Amino acid sequence: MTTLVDTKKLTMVQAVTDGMRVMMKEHENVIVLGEDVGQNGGVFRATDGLVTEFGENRVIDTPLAESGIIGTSIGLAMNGFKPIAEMQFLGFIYPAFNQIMTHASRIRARTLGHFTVPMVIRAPFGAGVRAPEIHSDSVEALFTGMPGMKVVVPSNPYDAKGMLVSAIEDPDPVLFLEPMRCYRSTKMDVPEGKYNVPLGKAARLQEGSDVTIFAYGAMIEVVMKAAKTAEEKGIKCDVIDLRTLYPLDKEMIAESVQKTGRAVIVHEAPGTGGLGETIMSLINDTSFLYMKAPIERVTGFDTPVPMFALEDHYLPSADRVVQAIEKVTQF
Amino acid sequence: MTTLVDTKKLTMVQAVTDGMRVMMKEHENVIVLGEDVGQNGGVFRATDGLVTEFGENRVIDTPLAESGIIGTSIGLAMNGFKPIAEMQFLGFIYPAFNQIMTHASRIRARTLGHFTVPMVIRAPFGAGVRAPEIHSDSVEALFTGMPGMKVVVPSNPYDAKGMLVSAIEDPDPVLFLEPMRCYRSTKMDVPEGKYNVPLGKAARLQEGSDVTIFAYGAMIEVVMKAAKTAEEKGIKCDVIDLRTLYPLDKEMIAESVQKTGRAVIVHEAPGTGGLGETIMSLINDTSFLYMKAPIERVTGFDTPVPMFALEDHYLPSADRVVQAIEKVTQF
Amino acid sequence: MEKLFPKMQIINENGEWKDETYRGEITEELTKELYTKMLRSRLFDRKGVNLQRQGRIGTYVPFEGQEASQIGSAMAMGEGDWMFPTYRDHAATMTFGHSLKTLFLYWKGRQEGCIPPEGKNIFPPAVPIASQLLHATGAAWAEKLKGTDRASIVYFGDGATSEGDFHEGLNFASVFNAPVVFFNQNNGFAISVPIEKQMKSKTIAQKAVAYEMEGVRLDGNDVFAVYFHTRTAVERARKGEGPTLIEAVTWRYGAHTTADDPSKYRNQEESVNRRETTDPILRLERFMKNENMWDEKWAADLQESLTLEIEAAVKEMEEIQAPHYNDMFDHVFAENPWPIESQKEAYAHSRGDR
Amino acid sequence: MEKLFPKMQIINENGEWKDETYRGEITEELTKELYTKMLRSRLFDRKGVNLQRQGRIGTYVPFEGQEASQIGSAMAMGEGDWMFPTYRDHAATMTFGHSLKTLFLYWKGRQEGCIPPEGKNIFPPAVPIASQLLHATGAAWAEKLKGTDRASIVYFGDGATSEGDFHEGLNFASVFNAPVVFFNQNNGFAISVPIEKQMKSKTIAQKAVAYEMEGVRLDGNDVFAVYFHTRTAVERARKGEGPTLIEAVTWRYGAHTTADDPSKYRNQEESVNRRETTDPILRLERFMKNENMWDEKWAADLQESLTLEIEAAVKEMEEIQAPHYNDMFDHVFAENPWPIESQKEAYAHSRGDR
Ligand SMILES: Cc1ncc(C[n+]2csc(CCOP(=O)(O)OP(=O)(O)O)c2C)c(N)n1
Ligand SMILES: Cc1ncc(C[n+]2csc(CCOP(=O)(O)OP(=O)(O)O)c2C)c(N)n1
Ligand SMILES: [Mg+2]
Ligand SMILES: [Mg+2]
Repeated sequence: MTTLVDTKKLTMVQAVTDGMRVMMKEHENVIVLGEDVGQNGGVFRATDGLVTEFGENRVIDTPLAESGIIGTSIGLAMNGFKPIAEMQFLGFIYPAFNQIMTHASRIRARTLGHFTVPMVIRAPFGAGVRAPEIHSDSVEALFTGMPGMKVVVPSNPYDAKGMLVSAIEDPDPVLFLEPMRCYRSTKMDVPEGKYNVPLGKAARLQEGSDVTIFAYGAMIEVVMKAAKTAEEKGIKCDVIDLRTLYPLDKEMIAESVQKTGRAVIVHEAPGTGGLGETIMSLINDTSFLYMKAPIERVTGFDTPVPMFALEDHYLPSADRVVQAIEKVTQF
Repeated sequence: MTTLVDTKKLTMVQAVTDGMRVMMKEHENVIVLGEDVGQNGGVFRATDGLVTEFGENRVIDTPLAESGIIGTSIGLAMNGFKPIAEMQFLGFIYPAFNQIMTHASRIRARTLGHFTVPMVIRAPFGAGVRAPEIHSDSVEALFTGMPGMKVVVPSNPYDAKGMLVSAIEDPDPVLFLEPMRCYRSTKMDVPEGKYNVPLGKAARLQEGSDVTIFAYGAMIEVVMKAAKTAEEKGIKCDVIDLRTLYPLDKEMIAESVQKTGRAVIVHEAPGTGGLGETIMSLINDTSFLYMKAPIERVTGFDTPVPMFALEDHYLPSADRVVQAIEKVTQF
Repeated sequence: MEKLFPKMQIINENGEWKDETYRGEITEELTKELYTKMLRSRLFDRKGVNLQRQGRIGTYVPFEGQEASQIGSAMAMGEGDWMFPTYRDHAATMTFGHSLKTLFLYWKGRQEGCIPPEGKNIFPPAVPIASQLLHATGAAWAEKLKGTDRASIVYFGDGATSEGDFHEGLNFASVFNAPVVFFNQNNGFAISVPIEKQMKSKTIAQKAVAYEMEGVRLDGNDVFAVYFHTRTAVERARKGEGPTLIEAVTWRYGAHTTADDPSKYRNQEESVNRRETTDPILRLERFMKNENMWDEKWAADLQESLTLEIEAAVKEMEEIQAPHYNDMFDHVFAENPWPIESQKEAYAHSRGDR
Repeated sequence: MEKLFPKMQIINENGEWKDETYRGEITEELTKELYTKMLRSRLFDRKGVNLQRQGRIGTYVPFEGQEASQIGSAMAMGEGDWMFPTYRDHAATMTFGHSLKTLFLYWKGRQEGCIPPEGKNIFPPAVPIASQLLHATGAAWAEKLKGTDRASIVYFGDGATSEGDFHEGLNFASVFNAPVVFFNQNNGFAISVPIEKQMKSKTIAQKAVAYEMEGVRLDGNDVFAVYFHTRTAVERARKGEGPTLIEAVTWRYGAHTTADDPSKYRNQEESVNRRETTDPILRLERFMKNENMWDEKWAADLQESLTLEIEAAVKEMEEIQAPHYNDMFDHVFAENPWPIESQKEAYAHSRGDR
């Protein structure tokens, strides 16, 4: 069976806008709030045109205060609204940390489900675009380890829209991370109207039997390039785009490493405390006997993201990934 | 050679006070600030008597604002002082998260060493004392994964004082976590005057060849009990008190698991994103071929710490640890 | 500033009229209702302290002395409005409809203590100081967006004014003209820290100036002043005239919590004196006597029936079944994701429960 | 409030006297110094925008239009005082002693751009909005504890007043009587958000009331008003008379950053008009002409020599060696802990560097 759907060629940031638009049309209670999201359409134009289409009561420029944005969103969410709160950059979510950690993520548990906080927090993140200090932080692990939060990261326009729709439909708080490096890097056919890419499901981007590569967001491009080089050297990579970072897709992760017996994990966040460790522990718990080599990680370092003159050194490169692939296969 | 030192029997909280007193006597620039640390001596009496001894300019009751406490401490620290900032409970550090994440931990790196932030953040933490909501959080992993921060957790009075002295002497920000459950659980001979327990070094509490148990803080008591039960069943445990959580004592961890080939990690923080994962990755990186069984973790769950009617269920128990020990040895 | 924001009273410490604006509304019925509610909460509070001493509940947070502030303000709220209390505001929440049993359960460490009765919009107590001001603003803003005339009231202490969230809450409310009443109970202390160390400003009400907001300072031990001035603020909110910051000047007689020892940081004689002079319940009793509303028999009967009510609540609290550990697992998300589900299973297994 | 906090001027837009208090001090020398510094910073700023357009530096944050605010205030500070700028305050920091080369390096993504000249207490720009107010308070408090008479000045925008740290910074400073000047540049916008959406208050100065602090509102394009009133605030701070909140009302002509397009959210004609009317440099030129201090040749020579200075700084900036990646590893702690050391080695190894 084939179904015909109308599609448009969109960049990731346009797909994000489209996801919000579709959901705002369908649900009156979906509102967007944040710094500069109104007339300006967001500093990356992710909310471009929304205020014109939906008005100032649904697309709201807030004062410059992240705790205020998240804290009032909590009040809005548990009183009938579905706020999509934008953090201008993930590096500016820290002032809101208390509200997310002690309230957004806990209210359902605290009240045994009586009050809930169905909201989406959107935030551009990651290095590689020569942004100023603090703008390039990759701190997804602060939230994957926070009970009560879901964390997702699309790596392409199609997933971005479909996962944003799912995030908005989710009854619980979802942190929706948007890799800045992917915002305009490619265009892709994106269906018009509503469709879902489910949360909690990874995607296998390439089938291979020698080694599994785990990555997400902006690192997908890097690992795909590395996988190609590896292929040329005769190493076949199973490449998995994790997409949802909490909860991880346990089945696909375990199934893949049980097939390959080898894994390379790539992320730009610092090694210590990064998501790589969570994946390693999952592999330990599910696939110990299958592993033929220690897992390799290619990650950012245990240092702050340096200013951009050095950021290419900080970021995992295809070269480093290839070396890691070789290391695990030659073990 | 034997040296005679005068000692006093102190609880952990008294040892903490003594550590501050000794350092404040020795260094005029050491100051203490926080909520209720003055006349009241802190809600746990950790600063008891200090304001009387050192005056209101060195033991300072601040307004009720954690970002304010840490933010001004940063200014004080890089202008000649050594602030010991108390967070009343670790669960109230979140409002200060931005200041710690974007400033305290980064100023040295940002300025290539020109400005530094030598400060200690003290915070009681952990569950098991029937405290109200949020008071029992165990979120050390937020800081072990934060580039630029050291994180330490003593489990007994002797270490508490010696490590606090080392933390105060450290030229960089140190998060000094005090397990509430240990505050008054035992008394111990603690030397008068100054002595150091070095940061970055774990302690082997018990020698054993069958399995390594890693724990810290309030979990030490739990794992020692479990190790005893295991011993009765003929299983010999190498018990390691990690003490410093960043940087971990790589040598001792690797050496021990290379000897035993088996590990059980115990902490009360949620499993996902917990320090257990960091230890697992260290073992993967150093000791893959030595491991005879998957590593087991006994941790808090991926849930908020429940209110105290349920907290005994949440906390790792000696029983659960024994089961984990049996699981890894019977693998 | 103290002149710009005078501490308003309707009756003074001796129960005498200071402001007769609302005289027509201050009927015997209303007066007795307020008295009843204040006495009820005081007896509840004393019970709470006792239960803690006996180890029947955990740490308890007493509010004795602050009854007029909490009850006068809660009485000003209507059905469908929202209330955001702190850990010290049981008098407010019980006035607004919380059950005594539930309040005790909270201090017994039971998650059920966070759940309001059906239809009552009472949020669980905010533990992180000042964080709730933003929730109240958000909930009120939601009502405005929905086009209802419902409002929020949020409680917080003098210490809470130092937190960033206090500032952000008031600013958001003023910018979005959210129908919220910021009800500050200035009891002079944040645990051990006296207000002089908390702020240099002589009043809390003056902080409203920063937000071009209405600021009101009143005698928080005068239940009439609290009730009528809060009602005015709520009416303004309902009419779209914006939020109000109310500073109710009061005092807690006892410890910050049952784990606190106030003699470490203040002379408790002040509390003893205040019981004789500025006590909110005694003041109302004096007023009732002055106005010939007092009846010893009525008061004695009341005391008895309230005591029975509270004892019944204690019984209910103590008879409730032990919680099941699944409560800890099953409400983090709408549906358990696999890590929680597998932890839950492993835990059950470790106990031999399956 | 606008009456309580009038926008103070010393000279008006036409360069005419409005307040002659400081007439004796407004010498030709001082005037020319101020003019020189303003022109220097404007030329620097335009160079910055151009360098970004040519891809020779990264995103740049222009401040054109705000020169009087930054320079007047920085001139009021003394040797040994502390300065806490934002990303937009190069005119202030270069006036206080930062080198032009270092400022350019910052925007070239070089860590060296965060380091002030030896002996100059200039903090690197705060990127998280309002966070620096607390550092300034802490540093000033440290001076007070040490018993010096040094003070801090901290810069921040109208948008920054919404953050919790603004509030906590002012409150701590007022409670501890820290010698700090909170210097707000109210340029009417936080990126695209106009001040009317940022706050309901008509002035920023009135926010000082919340802290029982001195609040001053002034014309931020009048360099004399800025200089003398800031000097007064600094003097008060040095004498232990406490902190001051200064609101300097100004305007940025251009984009928020070179990545911003102001036409998305405001009519840029306003900026064009303001260049003719309220411009701080033009105003000083008019004043100098009125006062017979103006000399075309002097102005032309000045323009030329400043241009040369700036070109030299660009050259220096561009000639600096590429940074070594070890810079990223070696300054996180005083000594590298093993995870960093092993990552550093592995990275070197991966590049074949060892
Ligand atoms: C963010 C945060 N920091 C610290 C605490 C610990 N704490 C609990 S109550 C309290 C004092 C509160 O004082 P105030 O706001 O005056 O309210 P009161 O207790 O007097 O009613 C403190 C510091 C907390 N609960 N939350
Ligand atoms: C905590 C935080 N949130 C958001 C940002 C993104 N941001 C950078 S500048 C800016 C606007 C600042 O406006 P204002 O304080 O008026 O200063 P101006 O830029 O006008 O000088 C914003 C929102 C940030 N840097 N930090
Ligand atoms: Mg109080
Ligand atoms: Mg501005």
